[in-house]
Amino acid sequence: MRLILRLPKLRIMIEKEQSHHHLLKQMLRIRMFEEACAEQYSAGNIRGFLHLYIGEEAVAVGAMELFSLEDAVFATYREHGHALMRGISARSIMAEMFGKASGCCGGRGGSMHLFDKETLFLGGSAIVGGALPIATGLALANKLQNRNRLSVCFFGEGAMAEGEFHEAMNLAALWKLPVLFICENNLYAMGTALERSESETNLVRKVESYRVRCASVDGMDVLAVREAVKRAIRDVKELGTPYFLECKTYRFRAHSMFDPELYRDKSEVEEWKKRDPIDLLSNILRSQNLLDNTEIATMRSVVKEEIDDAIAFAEREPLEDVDNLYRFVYAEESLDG
Amino acid sequence: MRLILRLPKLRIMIEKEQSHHHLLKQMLRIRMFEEACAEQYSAGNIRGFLHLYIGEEAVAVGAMELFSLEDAVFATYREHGHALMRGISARSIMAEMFGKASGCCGGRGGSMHLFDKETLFLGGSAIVGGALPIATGLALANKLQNRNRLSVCFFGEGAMAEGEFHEAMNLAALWKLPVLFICENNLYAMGTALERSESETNLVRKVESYRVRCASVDGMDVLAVREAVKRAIRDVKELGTPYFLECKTYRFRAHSMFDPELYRDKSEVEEWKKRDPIDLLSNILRSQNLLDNTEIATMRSVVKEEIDDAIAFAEREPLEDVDNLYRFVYAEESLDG
Amino acid sequence: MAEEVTYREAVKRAIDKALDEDERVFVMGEDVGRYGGTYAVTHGLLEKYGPDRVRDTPLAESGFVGAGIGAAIGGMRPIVEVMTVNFSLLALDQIVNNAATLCHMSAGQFNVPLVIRMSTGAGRQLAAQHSHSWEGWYAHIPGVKILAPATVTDAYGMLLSALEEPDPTLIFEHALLYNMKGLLDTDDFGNFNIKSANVAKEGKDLTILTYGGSLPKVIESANDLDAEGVSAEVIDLRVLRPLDDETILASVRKTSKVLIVDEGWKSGSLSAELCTRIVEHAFFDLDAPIARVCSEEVPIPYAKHLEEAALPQVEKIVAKAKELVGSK
Amino acid sequence: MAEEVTYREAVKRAIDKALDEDERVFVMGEDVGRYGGTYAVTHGLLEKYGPDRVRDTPLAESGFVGAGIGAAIGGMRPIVEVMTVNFSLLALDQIVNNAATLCHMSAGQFNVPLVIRMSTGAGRQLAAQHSHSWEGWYAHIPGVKILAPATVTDAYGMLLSALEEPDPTLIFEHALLYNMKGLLDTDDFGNFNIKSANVAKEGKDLTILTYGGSLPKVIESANDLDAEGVSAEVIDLRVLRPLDDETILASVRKTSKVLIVDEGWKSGSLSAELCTRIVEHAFFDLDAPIARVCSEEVPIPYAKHLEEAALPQVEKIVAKAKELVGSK
Ligand SMILES: Cc1ncc(C[n+]2csc(CCOP(=O)(O)OP(=O)(O)O)c2C)c(N)n1
Ligand SMILES: Cc1ncc(C[n+]2csc(CCOP(=O)(O)OP(=O)(O)O)c2C)c(N)n1
Ligand SMILES: [Mg+2]
Ligand SMILES: [Mg+2]
Repeated sequence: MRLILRLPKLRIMIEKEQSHHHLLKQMLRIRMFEEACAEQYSAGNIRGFLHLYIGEEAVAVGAMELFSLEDAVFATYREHGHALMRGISARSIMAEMFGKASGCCGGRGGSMHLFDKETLFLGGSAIVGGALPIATGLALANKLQNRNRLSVCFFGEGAMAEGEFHEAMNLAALWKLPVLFICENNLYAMGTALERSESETNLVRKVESYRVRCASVDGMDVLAVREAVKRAIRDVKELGTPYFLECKTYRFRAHSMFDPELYRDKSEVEEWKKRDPIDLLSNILRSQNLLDNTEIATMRSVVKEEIDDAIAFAEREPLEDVDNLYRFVYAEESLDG
Repeated sequence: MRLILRLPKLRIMIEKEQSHHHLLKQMLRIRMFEEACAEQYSAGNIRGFLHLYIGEEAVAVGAMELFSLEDAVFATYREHGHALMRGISARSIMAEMFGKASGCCGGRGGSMHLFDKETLFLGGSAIVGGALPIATGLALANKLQNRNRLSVCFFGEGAMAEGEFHEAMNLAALWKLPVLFICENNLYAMGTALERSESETNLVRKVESYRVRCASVDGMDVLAVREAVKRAIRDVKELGTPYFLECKTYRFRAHSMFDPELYRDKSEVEEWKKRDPIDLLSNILRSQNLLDNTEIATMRSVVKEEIDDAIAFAEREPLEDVDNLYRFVYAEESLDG
Repeated sequence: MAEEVTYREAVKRAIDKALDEDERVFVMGEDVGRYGGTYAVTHGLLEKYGPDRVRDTPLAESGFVGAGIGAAIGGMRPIVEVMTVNFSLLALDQIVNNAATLCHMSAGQFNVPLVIRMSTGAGRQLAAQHSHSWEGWYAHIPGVKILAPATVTDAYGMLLSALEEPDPTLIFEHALLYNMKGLLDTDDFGNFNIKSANVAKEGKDLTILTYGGSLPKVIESANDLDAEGVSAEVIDLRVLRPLDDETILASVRKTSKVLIVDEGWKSGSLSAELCTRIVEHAFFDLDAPIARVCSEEVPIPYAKHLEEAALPQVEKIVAKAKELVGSK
Repeated sequence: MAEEVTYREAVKRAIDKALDEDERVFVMGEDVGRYGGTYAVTHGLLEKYGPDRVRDTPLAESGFVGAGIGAAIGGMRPIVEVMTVNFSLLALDQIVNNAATLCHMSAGQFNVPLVIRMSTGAGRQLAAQHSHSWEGWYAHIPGVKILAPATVTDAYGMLLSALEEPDPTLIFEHALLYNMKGLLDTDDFGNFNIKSANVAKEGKDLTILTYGGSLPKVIESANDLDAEGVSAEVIDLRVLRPLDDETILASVRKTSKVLIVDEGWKSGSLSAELCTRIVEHAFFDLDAPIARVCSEEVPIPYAKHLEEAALPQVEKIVAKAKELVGSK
């Protein structure tokens, strides 16, 4: 446990309860969605690799609603939460994981590859680090077209050892591109702890060496994340230069459904669970009498309804027609149309 | 011009004239060898890509003789000087560039790929940055076998933008490997100036972010290079950890024989030539009456003889038999022999 | 003494034996240690041999594959695990431009006794970026040797023999094989053959050439064909570079009909080279066009029914075989 | 109005025109700007269009190719120059796992209108790491289109048409072609064909299939053959993915004999796929085994005589052709 509970700070920040309730609900929504995914995986309805975001909800919830619809968002294979926050419906995501035609990618992508053109969500990249140069290039496109838009890239701390991380940081800084890099530092890359992955475990210090502006935030504290991301966005938009935000967080579940978790003690996980982002926020709201059990229960049931509906939808929807196998290998329409 | 003539320091260091004469002669040797290569290129005897080391001689001359025969040395395609200093004969190098059977690689490698097993010289790598992970791995082999040997890797500053640089630095630092990285910062990668290649042009600051110990030295001053490399070797051997040494130098000639040098002013080159490493050392020796014109003339003629002999050798040697084309695609002997 | 083990266990035993008997051997790759190996192949070896010899690496494929090359030059016998073939492109420059060229460029002065293992193949709904089959593509490169163990015995023996090779040797383990069981007799594995293809099943009506993860599908197909009176000879290529022309051509001359089953995307897969060699050397022995069942030329989709449609399947193989022998 | 220009000049004019007419177009790569382009293709364009649109990159192939993908998604039409095919392995993951898959994975929501140019090929004594011919290898990948302009007209037209493609399009320019001269008529380049192969020379005794840097050698060989009474039809493939089966098969059906000339290493080169398709679709039209002249399977050596021995040459092509038609 490296982080200290920041209760006093939180208290000061609690002003607009309504929005805090919203944030709480969104975290619950992701949590319950992920739990439902795990169940559906056990039931055999979801297959392939499934990476749950449980424990890390505060990052996506704190960050995602601050981006405008014109901003582009890139994420990893651990991206259900980001997709939900981006406004992609639970139905469409669940159907995708069920391999159904009405999934957001017609069942071609599955859990690791959620995409949505309308919201410029380029979610799922399953090659670690692979999205970093692409997000950088999209920022270049924005810059060349004088669009004051963001390109946002979420990635795990494990990606920082990859050469592509280095190349992307350098290009973004060298060319002064408006890209926001959000590192979800959950301390592990599969079973590899940060200190066995990086000679310098202070990630901010690493990235400062590219002359990129940086900050680090408690990724379990959704309000802190929100403020940090606000500052980051302001910085990118004002200066037009890249920004690196480290969110210190923790994954409560296994890396994927295949991981026996040999590499960490249960006690470590338990220790971190004391800082469950959902508890953290709800405890504060409770302690200030801004939240009671009924409200929580209502939230849960509303969310449950949404998820149940998504599952029912995913179950009843048809499969993509096999005859469409070759569709979209190449684009169907000319670009200038 | 970023560097200031360090005359006072040099003067103090001049003690063993004999060795300074030797260093001067070696620099002259490389210079004259490279000039001969350029001539042979014009004459059509050398083909392919030819990258001359003229202007940068102080780096190889200051460094190379400090390595023991058991140390492994990696370099780039700009490696004639390193090869000569490693003790590979001018004959064997020249014959290689003439594509002859008695060249150090039987004519298979040419200028960019000089190798010598006896001296563990893994000279020529023509993929920028490609040798960095390999040198790192060789250091790992040394460490695992408890050999107190160095793995040395020369490379240009242009390589530092490559992902492989990042990966190699991190691995070397993370695993505490005894590898000495020597960066020949000649300010350009082909036509790309350092400031158009790196967001952080202070290379030491960059590399310190990996927790690698670093130093920077005037690469035009052979004595300074020598001292810096001595310190570096001591550091690596004592701590068993990597070390990064930047040698600030300049290439007086074009990148290769095809380069029209559009990217820099003649005046910049002229400015740098005032700090010609050969002049720098010989002027000091002269000013202290440790060197006279006869000595220089003798040196030149001895060197010329060696080079003329190498050319004559390369000219008269036979070509590799075409029937040997398929030799060495795979190793010929079992390893356990 | 033969014992029934999984393919996974066979690979592990080979690694264990190598670590035990040769101190120059070490294993290196992402999550080979504390995690226990993505496919649990190296499970337990960290505890037995320690972190120096079962070395977890950061996510840095080019870096640690390059480091494997350097370690091999420096006298070690590294077994580098690239978690899956899908990530190997990040290390491809090191493999192709360094490992594969060093011996020739240096006129035999340096060689690279490096073993690279990687899992390969589709079939687990892992979608476009995690379902590649590139072993045939790798077989295009002079200077490397390419092995595709499809049986428990080969999983064990090939790794040990690869460690005796003086050249970079890539071993492709199809991920769907890890749970497959078979008899393993670990006695007498000196000089285990990594040169020849194997006649996995004899037959007379047609020859089916295949390798790796497709072998079980082809065997199943051949059994189905037997039941329908079509006798298929199945060749397990085993070694994809260099190819064992002799075994292949002998079978072709015997049956005169050839079907190739290859999980690579059809165009430019190994199937094409196989077909071409047969045409070059046994054209007049053929009495029908060579047929092939390969992967469809699409990024492999996630949904089960789409993925199945994209990959070679028993029904397709059987149908093609029957079409070829005209018994349909 | 036709004008005689070099292949280099033709590529440059196409880039110039694209930069001039479409502000979404920009050029990016190592030394494309201040240096003037390694092969001087972009010489002078920096001065004309400025550093934003003729963008020098650091040495970071994966980074700037990935950035090209991102810029394409973001509405630009990047022309990314990878200096030579030899360095493209460093960017291969971006090309194969991202550029080639995005459209399919996203069910057509996103596409990648990216043009990647690279020089390719051997023949200049650049040795093992700088002499690769991998365009055939790239043609294995679904989701990309592969062009191999072998004439001045194609050098110009293909680039312009590639910029109109909605998909990632790779253009391979053989380095030995840059100084080749030919007539270029820049009028009327709308809808320039990047779908079909071209019958570069008609003939009746055999078909020679080739592409890229080998075309001039094959034309020379065909002329020599003519002088000896052998009439060779020469097909310039032009587009390596998707292949134009129709043109190829039509010629094969006409001549019944096929020779393939491919600078790739023989095993697993494009020649294999070509041969296989012909066997699949025109087996009974063939009256001799298909022959091929490819590169020897060695890292390309530096010395001139060794390099020449490793590559397809006119004498070898002529000899093979004569052997094939039996007129020897
Ligand atoms: C290039 C590459 N190498 C290896 C993998 C296998 N892999 C998938 S996720 C993962 C760990 C990534 O860790 P991190 O970036 O910290 O993200 P997290 O899973 O912790 O969110 C690994 C090694 C991969 N997908 N891509
Ligand atoms: C990976 C790769 N990309 C591009 C090239 C082409 N190239 C050869 S040398 C060079 C410049 C390298 O500069 P630097 O590392 O500073 O070394 P210098 O030539 O200045 O000694 C380039 C771009 C290459 N050989 N390898
Ligand atoms: Mg992580
Ligand atoms: Mg340089």
